[in-house]
Amino acid sequence: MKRKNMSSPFLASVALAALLPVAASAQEILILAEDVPSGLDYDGPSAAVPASQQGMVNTMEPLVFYPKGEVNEDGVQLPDFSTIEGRLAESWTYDEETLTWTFKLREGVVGCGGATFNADDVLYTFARAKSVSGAAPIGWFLSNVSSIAGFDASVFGDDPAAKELGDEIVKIDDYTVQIKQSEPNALFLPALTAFGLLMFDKETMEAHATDADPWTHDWANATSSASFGAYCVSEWAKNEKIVYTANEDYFLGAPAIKKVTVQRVPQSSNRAVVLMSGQAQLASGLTPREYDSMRGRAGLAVSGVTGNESTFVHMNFDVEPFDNPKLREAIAYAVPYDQIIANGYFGQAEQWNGVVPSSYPGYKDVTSFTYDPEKAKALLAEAGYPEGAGLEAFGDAFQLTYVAEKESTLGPIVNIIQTALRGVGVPVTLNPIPLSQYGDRQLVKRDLGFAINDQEKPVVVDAGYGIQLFFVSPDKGGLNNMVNYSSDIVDETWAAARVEPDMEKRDAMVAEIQEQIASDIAWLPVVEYRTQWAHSERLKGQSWYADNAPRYFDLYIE
Amino acid sequence: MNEFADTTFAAPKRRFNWLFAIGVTIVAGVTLLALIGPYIGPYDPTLTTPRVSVPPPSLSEIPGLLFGSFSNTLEHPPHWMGTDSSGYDVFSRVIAAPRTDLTIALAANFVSLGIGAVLGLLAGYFRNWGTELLMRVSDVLQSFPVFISAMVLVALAGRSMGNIVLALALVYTPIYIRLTRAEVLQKKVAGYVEAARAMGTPEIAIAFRHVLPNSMTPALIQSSVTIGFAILLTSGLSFVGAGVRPPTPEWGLSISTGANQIILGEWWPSVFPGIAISITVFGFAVLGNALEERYE
Amino acid sequence: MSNLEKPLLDARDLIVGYPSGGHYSRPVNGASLTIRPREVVGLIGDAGSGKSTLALALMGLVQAPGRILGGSVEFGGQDLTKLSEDELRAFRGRDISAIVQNPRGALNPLIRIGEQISNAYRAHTRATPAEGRAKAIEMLTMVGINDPERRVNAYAHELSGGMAQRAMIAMALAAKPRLLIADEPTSGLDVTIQAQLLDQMWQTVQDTESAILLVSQDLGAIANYCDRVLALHDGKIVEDAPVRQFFAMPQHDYSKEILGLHHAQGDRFPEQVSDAANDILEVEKLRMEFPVRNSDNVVHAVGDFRLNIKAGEAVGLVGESGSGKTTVGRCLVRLLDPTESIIRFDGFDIGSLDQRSMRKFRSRIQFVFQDPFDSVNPRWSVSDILIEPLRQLADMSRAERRKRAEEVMELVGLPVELLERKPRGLGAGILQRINIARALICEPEFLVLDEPTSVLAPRARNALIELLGKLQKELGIALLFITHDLTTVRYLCQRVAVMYLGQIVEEGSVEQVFTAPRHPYSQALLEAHLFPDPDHRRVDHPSDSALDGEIPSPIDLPTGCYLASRCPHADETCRSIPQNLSVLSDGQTVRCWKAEHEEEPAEMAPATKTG
Amino acid sequence: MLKYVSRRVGVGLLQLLALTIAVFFIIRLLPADPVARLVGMNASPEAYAQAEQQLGLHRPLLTQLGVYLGFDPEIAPGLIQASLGVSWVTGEPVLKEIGTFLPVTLQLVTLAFVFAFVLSVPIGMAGALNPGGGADKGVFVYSLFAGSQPEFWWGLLLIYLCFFQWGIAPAPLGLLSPLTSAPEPITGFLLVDAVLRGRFDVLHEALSHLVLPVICLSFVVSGPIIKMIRQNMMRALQSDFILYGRSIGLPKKRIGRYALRAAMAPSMTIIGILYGFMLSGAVLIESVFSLNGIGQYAIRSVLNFDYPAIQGVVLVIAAVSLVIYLLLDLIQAAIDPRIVY
Repeated sequence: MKRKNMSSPFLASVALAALLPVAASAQEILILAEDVPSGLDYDGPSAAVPASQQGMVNTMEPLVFYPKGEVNEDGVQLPDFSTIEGRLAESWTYDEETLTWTFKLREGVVGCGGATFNADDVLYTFARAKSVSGAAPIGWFLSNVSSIAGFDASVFGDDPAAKELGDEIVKIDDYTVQIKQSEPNALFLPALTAFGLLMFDKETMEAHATDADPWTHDWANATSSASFGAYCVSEWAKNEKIVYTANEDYFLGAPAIKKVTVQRVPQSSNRAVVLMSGQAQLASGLTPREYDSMRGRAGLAVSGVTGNESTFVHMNFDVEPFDNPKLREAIAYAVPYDQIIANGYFGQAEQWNGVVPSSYPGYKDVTSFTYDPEKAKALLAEAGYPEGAGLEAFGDAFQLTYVAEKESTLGPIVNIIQTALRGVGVPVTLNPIPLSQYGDRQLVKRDLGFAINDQEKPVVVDAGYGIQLFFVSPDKGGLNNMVNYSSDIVDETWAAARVEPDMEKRDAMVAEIQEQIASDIAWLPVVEYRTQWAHSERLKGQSWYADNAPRYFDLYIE
Repeated sequence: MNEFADTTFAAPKRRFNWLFAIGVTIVAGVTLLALIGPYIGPYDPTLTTPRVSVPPPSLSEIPGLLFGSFSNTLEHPPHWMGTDSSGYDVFSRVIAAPRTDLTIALAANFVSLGIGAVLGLLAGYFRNWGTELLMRVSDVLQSFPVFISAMVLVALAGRSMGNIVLALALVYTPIYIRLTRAEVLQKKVAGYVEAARAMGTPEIAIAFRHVLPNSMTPALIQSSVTIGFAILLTSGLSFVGAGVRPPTPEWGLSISTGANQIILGEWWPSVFPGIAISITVFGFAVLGNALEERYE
Repeated sequence: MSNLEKPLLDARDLIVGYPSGGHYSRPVNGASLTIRPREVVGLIGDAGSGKSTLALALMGLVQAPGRILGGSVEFGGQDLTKLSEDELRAFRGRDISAIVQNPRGALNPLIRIGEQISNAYRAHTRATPAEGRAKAIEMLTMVGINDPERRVNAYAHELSGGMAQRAMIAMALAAKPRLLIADEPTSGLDVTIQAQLLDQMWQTVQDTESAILLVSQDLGAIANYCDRVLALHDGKIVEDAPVRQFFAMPQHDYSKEILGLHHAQGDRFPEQVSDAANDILEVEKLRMEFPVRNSDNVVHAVGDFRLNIKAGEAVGLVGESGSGKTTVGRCLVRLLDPTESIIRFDGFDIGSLDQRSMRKFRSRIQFVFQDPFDSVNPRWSVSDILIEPLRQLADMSRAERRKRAEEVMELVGLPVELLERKPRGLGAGILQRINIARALICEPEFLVLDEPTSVLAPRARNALIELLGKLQKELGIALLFITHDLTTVRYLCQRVAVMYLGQIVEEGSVEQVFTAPRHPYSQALLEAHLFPDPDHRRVDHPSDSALDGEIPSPIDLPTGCYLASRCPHADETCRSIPQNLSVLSDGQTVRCWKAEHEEEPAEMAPATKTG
Repeated sequence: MLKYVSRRVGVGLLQLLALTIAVFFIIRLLPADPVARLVGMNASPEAYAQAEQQLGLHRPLLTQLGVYLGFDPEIAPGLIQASLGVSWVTGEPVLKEIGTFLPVTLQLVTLAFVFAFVLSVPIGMAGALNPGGGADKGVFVYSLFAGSQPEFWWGLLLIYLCFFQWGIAPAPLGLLSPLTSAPEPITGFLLVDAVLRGRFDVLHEALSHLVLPVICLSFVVSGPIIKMIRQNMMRALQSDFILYGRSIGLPKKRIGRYALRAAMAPSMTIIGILYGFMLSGAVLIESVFSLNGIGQYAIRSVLNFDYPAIQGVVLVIAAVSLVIYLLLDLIQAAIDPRIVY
């Protein structure tokens, strides 16, 4: 059986090669993805979709970004999160007194539309963000969390003036821009690296504006983006494929790969098959099992990095009986971590002992749960439910919810957890729901009682941002506190840390917060799994970034 | 003789008796599994084992495993059909699934049969603007794409057997309305109806006591086919993610979770439940046909 | 007709079997018969006796899975049972052809009849399609279809039953066969049409010099058209006699039985009830119109209907299909709500009662339906069927109901054991008795019978009519007997009313109407009626009072006399002046101003005499 | 005839209107609202309100319905203006999106139907000509078996065998290999467009990708078609007019033609129902073979709570079904002169 399996894909690929045109020349690659961008406007309706973000980061350019760091054991180039370098901004200065940043912009940067980058583009980008004219105001949001003056909730009021750019961002000359903060906030530069504040090409954008749509949302959502990135959109069929061609004028040099085609192949197994057939050069979003079966296959390579992806169990403090700390702890000891790593991730994961990604600045190891059913039973008895007696009353609460679209990845994991928890007496059932519904219940209704989540990746690379995002009370600035966790210690310490200009002090406070979160088991961290992608062996220059989108610019064919 | 010579009055009545026997056997077997299936498998169909993606034993291994399982010398009971990517024993799930599939199919069938028969009776017996409206509504229902309605329902109220039954009933009720109505239209002009009227029987009593029982035959025959198709639809719904919740043992769900692996050569989690569906639905189709030949 | 001529067809010991449960059932079991050239032979037998099977087998046709198990059919020197299917095919249509009952089902519904006739013709000749079409027109003309150029383009469903049957005769005779097998060719047709059609068939066959095997249950048709009669019983030909001999001196028990009623009655008419008897039913006015779907028009099913029935009196209501007689029956028992009516039952106007108030009359007025199979709920036991009216209408205990059910079973001559049976498998005669028993169970005073004998085989029909006669005498019930069968009316009823297009055109005692019909329509009806009397064969006495054409549409009624378009005596007055029902001096009523003025019974052959 | 068609179309439009209104309200009962998907990680109440306004969900329900139906063209064009609205996921007009997805499904289902029909007619007839014979038994069992198969499972099985084991089929990746550029659409039907544009390489490729899915669908749909043809043919052969045709010596061929024609007329209704059912059931095969058909679009729309897209899909599928029912009724009337409108 095994032997046959090894040989037949080869046969298949031979047959395919005969049937279909040979895939790619040295200058072109085909990437298989779950989806292609639905829009290239980060304030548009599709900004929350990773596929759309991938399109944005490859065609648009930030002011600043992380420099290259080390190369990991898979040969993947990692960023150095400890510092930030200039991209469209050449350099900058910060005046602590006036909380003002002065950016010196790079000259001679030419975008896909032929325009040259200058201060007007920066002003346009922020003005557009402040107009909150799009469906989902991400630009405003990032500016807001990094405390840029004027980017507050008043933009949503009726006063049109509040939506216009004031003196917080001013053009000093064509290549100098000043941005003012309302308070000290260490998130400022990290936020500028994120996809939601990439720079627009004003000239091209305005050329496609209409009276009904002065900020060119429709065009950016339907036709192309306009910026100064490494690639330009040359063909785009939504739900099908998008083709990028290299921006030969890219300021970091002409990309090695001249044409990148991203094809939508919704089923992961199909992506795997085509990659194995040699037609495509890169596939992402496969299941751990598929990566595992591809590892070591001739001509293919799987690259991975323990980046910022993790899986955790979500227990809602507002839902009985998860308000019982002993029960939370019992569950923590009833999860078979090693089995999940082995059978769910095929070894491509490590137990997670923290509450923010371990690669982020400010991370601290704070937990050390083990799989110990006896201890779990003892804790369950302490919690008042010996052998699980009395938990049947909470049948609905114990529906372990997960995203149905991720069945092939999460299925084995939830099944393992379900079996293990039932083994100690917790009456778990499974409840796969569509992603949209999951998102609604997690973000808006916040009524998910018991869930498994593997999709939370703080977009700003900072432990403190992760904390503010997930653990701070909503009324204290918490943004996505899905488990309704509320701790005065966390809230107060973060309030101080957020505006603390001294990074050392800030780090100490952030560590203290993590300790507190861990002791409350706000989340039950399970594993950090490797972000993986499979590719042709000849496709080199693999790199990883916090947004988990590949940068085509880094790639080249050997 | 030429082939037309003996075709004229060809109703081959009870000619497929052996086929009828096969149908009855399959249906009886599935019904039996629905009763005891979840308890007789070597593993709990809803609990994982630590062994994932184990292929089924090869033919040469089977005798040894059989001997081993009878003499209790094995480490663990054999996985006759392998295990899936979560570590479930495929065999235990395949034989436990009829409980789910058949329950849904029977419930959907009888809910729609009950509603469809009564509405069909009313629509056929009392023809007025109200029943005309009823028929138009039923037309609209019938043109409603089943998978979309099921998915919307599931999104409305979550994945549960009840919702699947409801979605299927929505599909089948118009069929039963039509069937019953057509029959009622024929039967309501029958002599015994007029006779009952001539002796002063109230209309509603005529409708329910005379017309309905005599109009049920086509619908009852259709039932067998419907039950089979309900199993197909249930599994199809699982396949698009609108079916029962895991880890409920259900054939379509097993196929669907195995579908991702089939392309990597891991065929067993999908193939075995597929065979089970194939045989079961065939059994119901055969039985339905036999009934049709007998009573029409 | 000479008996010395060599037989055209000679069948010997023919056996046809159908496999059932491991052996063969044999509807035809050793039948032997001969047919000579230009001879018209009648084949009579009960429904299901195998008449049709035998007729088909004579052409080498057996409905699968049946087979010819033995015997021979010699035709033109060849044994048809030995021929291959292809050789047989050439025989059929060219040498032996057939027409069957239900002509509209036997014609291809999807193809124009001209093309069908042409196909039939071209199957046996090398004719081109154009020649085929010409032949079709010629044949349609020959069978008496008006406007054949237009009719060749008609589809079967566009033709009336009689017209379709003519088209089929045209098809069957297109290739000039020497023998025509006519299997119940007129069943389901109205008497006037039936007579026209049989006349035409007889004439056409005479012209083409073919022989006919006329398969029929209708003694009248046999008596009037056949030279010789064969009786089929138990799969064998039990009697083979010239027609007069058959009717006068039947030899076999079976033949005697089917001729029994015919012999028992003789010339007597039923006795009139006493004039002193009260009118149990007085219909002063009855009009019934049905709306036409998707149109403002109405069907005038019944207009200006008046009739009185005395207690204990049996009145026959006769007319062709479409005359409205069934509608009248249904209005009287309020199965239909009349458009306008004054119907007094025992003095109460029941014509306008709502259904609830009508209930208290239900036990006194009952109805017996035409189709015995259809009028009992097949899922109920006979007992449940019988006591249903008691449940609805009487306040009785279970035991009382059971006792009453047993009484009526006895009354209609059925064994009480049948009470536990379900209707499935019971014969039409038994079921019709059950229907009558159910109608009688509440002891009604008035009974409407809607063609109760029309689906029964001759023997069962005779028995049922005798039963009805007996019940009427013993129980003194008033009957309205709706039928198109004049023979039965003559036997059973004291008075008769003739309907045409929703009106009564003549009404009087049976004796008056049958011996001296005044209205031209009654005359034509009686004239067309095939009384089983071989001494006064229609083919020997061409008649002049036949009606032309077919019944006008009840949607668009004529202004004057409704019969004017078909009546041989009609003139301008008839066409313009509506006719009223007038009472003549002898109590007879008639709706014809000419008849009224003449006051003399029209002359008529004594058609009712027996042989 | 014309009156009948216009009446049918009129009733159909009313039904579609009722359907639209029903769907409109039903999807608004969904427990999750689509706004969350838009606001993503930023769930501040202000942003939520902003997104809600963007989708027009802040308006009263009846106003939304009015906008959808097209009574407020100043706000946005609606049904009356032949617009199905704009997808909330992609921002594209729903009509345009359906225009690209629907032809894929129609093409697949139609091909499968034609293929199944061409095969089924002779097979069904072969069974009917010799009832109870060996061939008939085979045909009959086949029809019952094929009609009760899970087509998506057969799709998987065929992929496993033909692609994985034997390598004789292309990867199940839609109609074209990812690197082939599709011809500029004219009709939206790829096969037709390929011919019109003279792109026979594309035609060949699309056909080779369609082989397995078409086989799967035809296999499943051939069951009921064969069963129906066989049954109708038998019924026709048993009918009085065939017996009568034989009794007047019509040739075998003529009898066969009479019977076939009589068998076809009543088959049309069932074909229509089957086609409609396939249309909404094709989603399974589409997802097995990654064909971007209307079923995939429907699933995506439901999963994303894309209200305009859900409404559009339901409306369009129902409309297509109604049109097909009408067409087949007209064909039936053309075959059978007894049916007059």
